[in-house]
Amino acid sequence: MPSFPHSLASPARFRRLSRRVLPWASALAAGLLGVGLVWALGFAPPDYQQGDTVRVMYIHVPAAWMAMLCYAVMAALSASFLVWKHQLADLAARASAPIGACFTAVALITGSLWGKPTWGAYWVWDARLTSVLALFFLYLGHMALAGAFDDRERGGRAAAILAVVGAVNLPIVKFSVDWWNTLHQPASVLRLDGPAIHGSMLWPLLTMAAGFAAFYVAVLLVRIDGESAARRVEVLTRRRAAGA
Amino acid sequence: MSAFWTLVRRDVTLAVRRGGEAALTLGFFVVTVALFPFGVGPDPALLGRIAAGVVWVTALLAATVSLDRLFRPDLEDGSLDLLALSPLPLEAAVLAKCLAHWLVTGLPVTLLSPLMAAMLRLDGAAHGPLAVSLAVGTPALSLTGGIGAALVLGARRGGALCGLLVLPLFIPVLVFGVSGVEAAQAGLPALPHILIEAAILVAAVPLAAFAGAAALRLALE
Amino acid sequence: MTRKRRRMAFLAAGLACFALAAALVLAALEDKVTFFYSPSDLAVEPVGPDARIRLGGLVVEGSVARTGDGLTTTFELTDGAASVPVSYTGVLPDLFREGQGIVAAGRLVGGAAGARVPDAVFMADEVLAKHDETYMPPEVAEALVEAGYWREDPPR
Amino acid sequence: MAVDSATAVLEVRDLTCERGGRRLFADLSFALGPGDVLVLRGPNGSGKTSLLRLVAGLLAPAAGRVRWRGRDTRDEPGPWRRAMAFAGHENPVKPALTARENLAFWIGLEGGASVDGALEALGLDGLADLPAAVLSAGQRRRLTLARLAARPGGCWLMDEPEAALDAASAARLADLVAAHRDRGGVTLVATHDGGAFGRVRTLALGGEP
Repeated sequence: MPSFPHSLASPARFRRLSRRVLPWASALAAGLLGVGLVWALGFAPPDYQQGDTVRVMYIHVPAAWMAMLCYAVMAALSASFLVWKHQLADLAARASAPIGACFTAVALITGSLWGKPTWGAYWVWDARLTSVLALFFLYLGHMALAGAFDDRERGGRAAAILAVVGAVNLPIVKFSVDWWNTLHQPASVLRLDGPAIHGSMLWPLLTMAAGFAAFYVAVLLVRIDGESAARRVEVLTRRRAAGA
Repeated sequence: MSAFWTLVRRDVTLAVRRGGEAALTLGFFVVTVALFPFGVGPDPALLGRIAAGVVWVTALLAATVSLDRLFRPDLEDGSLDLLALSPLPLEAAVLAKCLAHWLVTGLPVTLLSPLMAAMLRLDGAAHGPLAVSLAVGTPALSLTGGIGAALVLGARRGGALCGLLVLPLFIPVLVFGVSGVEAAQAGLPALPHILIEAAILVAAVPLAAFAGAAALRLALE
Repeated sequence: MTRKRRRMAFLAAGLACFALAAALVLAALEDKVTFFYSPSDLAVEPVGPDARIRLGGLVVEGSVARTGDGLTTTFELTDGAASVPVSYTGVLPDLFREGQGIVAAGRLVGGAAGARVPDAVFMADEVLAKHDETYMPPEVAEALVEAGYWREDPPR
Repeated sequence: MAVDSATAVLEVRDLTCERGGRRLFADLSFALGPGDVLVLRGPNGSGKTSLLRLVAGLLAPAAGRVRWRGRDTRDEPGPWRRAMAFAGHENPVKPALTARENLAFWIGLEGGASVDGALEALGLDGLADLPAAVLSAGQRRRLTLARLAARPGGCWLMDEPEAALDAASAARLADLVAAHRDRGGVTLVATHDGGAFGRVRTLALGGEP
């Protein structure tokens, strides 16, 4: 009878933990997003230049932050999976990819809706927009590669290599607005000499960002659970084939 | 070092003997470029404006179509096992194979680009920058392409998947390759753009070596 | 060579490559890679009459005028050192105001290559408004201007 | 097994192999001295090919080590790779190259003795300048094995070498192995026909007695 070392134990322990954290993360996400939306759309002041159009920012900016954060998390998990071969890292990296792709899509769509009234164009091929589009394609490639192998483990490792290689795009996305004189504005919040955004707009923005982050954690936990279930199905199927 | 060149020479020989792979790539490149005047009309001003982009995108596609053959035949006939076991580090073997890929795709495309540029009525002053940008950029395509080709070994529908993985990684090379030529067309120096392309090329060497070798080891398991 | 030693050697070679790449990028950025030209660039560097370029700068106060049909707008674009007259037919973005930074794409017409002729006009086919990274409510902007801290006039 | 660590050339200790979450074998140990031939036997899927690939260094073991002349083959692959020759299931033969070019490429890459001698050892000297595309399956198999002939005295790892070989070629292979063991070479071979190699030791995998 073949044995299956460390294939089931660790995800099971994680599942117990995640069941405890999930309700809190979900409640936090719902609360923060609810408060943040009302605050941003109802009470935050219009911008001195852009007027009410600026309210797109409260969705666009957190989504763009999460798009990058998700990829950074995914790349870090992938690197640790390649080095230490920890199953949970693989599950979490796989679970992260579609969420990150959604955040990137939201950032791109809201960005183009914001670009039309302020810049005068839905889409411009400047360095920031182009590198974020590449980020979106990287997410899609990661998801396609992870699912393209008959052996899940192998797909996970190939996708992990891709995620680590693709991480070179992250600094390009972040610093494109500083390195090149782009149409996209430079950073307003994450800059060395303090935010260039008034407190009455910064706080609702940060609330929304925290809500997005909590939402990410909640969805990630649910998705890891799903990935781990899919993995167990495969292990059991193999065990049956081996036993027969 | 001699093992490295032995591998390069074998891959180039194979590509040349296998129905002239270099000639096929070149044919693909020339025919595709020649399709554009039919598609967008023969207006010289329009063609001249899009020439750099057309030549670059076509060169990129020419590099992509042959990527699937970079490692797959070696995997299928067991050559990859022996490459991984030979005293030559697998990282170096990946670089050798990417170099051979460039010699039969990127290099001929670069050499032929002035002719294509003339066909598309590109401004004469931009011919040199176009050739230089291709000479610096196409090796980077072969290297990043090598990563994609190694990653999809053993995957279902590997060929189509390889394109999906590799094309977003090609975007920076394409952007700076074309922007250098456009700068030259506008009478500005192309050098800064070429330097960034060179930076991408230099960074792609270790990236392709490590990621490519890791992907090949995965495919051999 | 043991595996660990070889790994260290590879790592060192890889890092050297990345350092060289970074040096090349820095060398390239010395010669700014621009998304658009400034009016001073046009005064110094020749631009062919056929080249479609992007021109960036601030809209000169009091220079905006609409022609008879109401669709064509003319204005001056400046970067402080030089200015270029621009003509554009079409709908302008919300953020287009006097004093605002914009990017116009189009061709320089009437200017010989290299030498700026006074009657050269930049015929724009696209006008994009570039906004900066500052966000604040209108009252705050007004207060800043009154206190003398703010560089631009608030919108009216 | 019989050979102790002092005289062992190739030493395998506590090797455990897992493939796709399944354990193929565990805590496998053996040691081979100069001239030893170890025949691997076992039903399909018992791990013969995996063991060969593990020893070669193509697979990472779940546990255990492989030592060549006292040195760990994973920590210090250099000496092992220069001494070892691997012949797997497939024939790494490129149809577009001639038989001589195929062999010369591998010898150029891996190092080894003369190309002509190796071709002659497997009776391929008359076919040397034909493109490999026209060779029969058995001839291609011989071309693959010629690589081993070019690396005498080291460790040969062979996965079903007799596949597609006719009786005469199989006898030639047996002679080759005999000459190899006379020079103090070590051989690991997965085969259903171990009798051809004279006095051998046998390792049964997959619970076979």
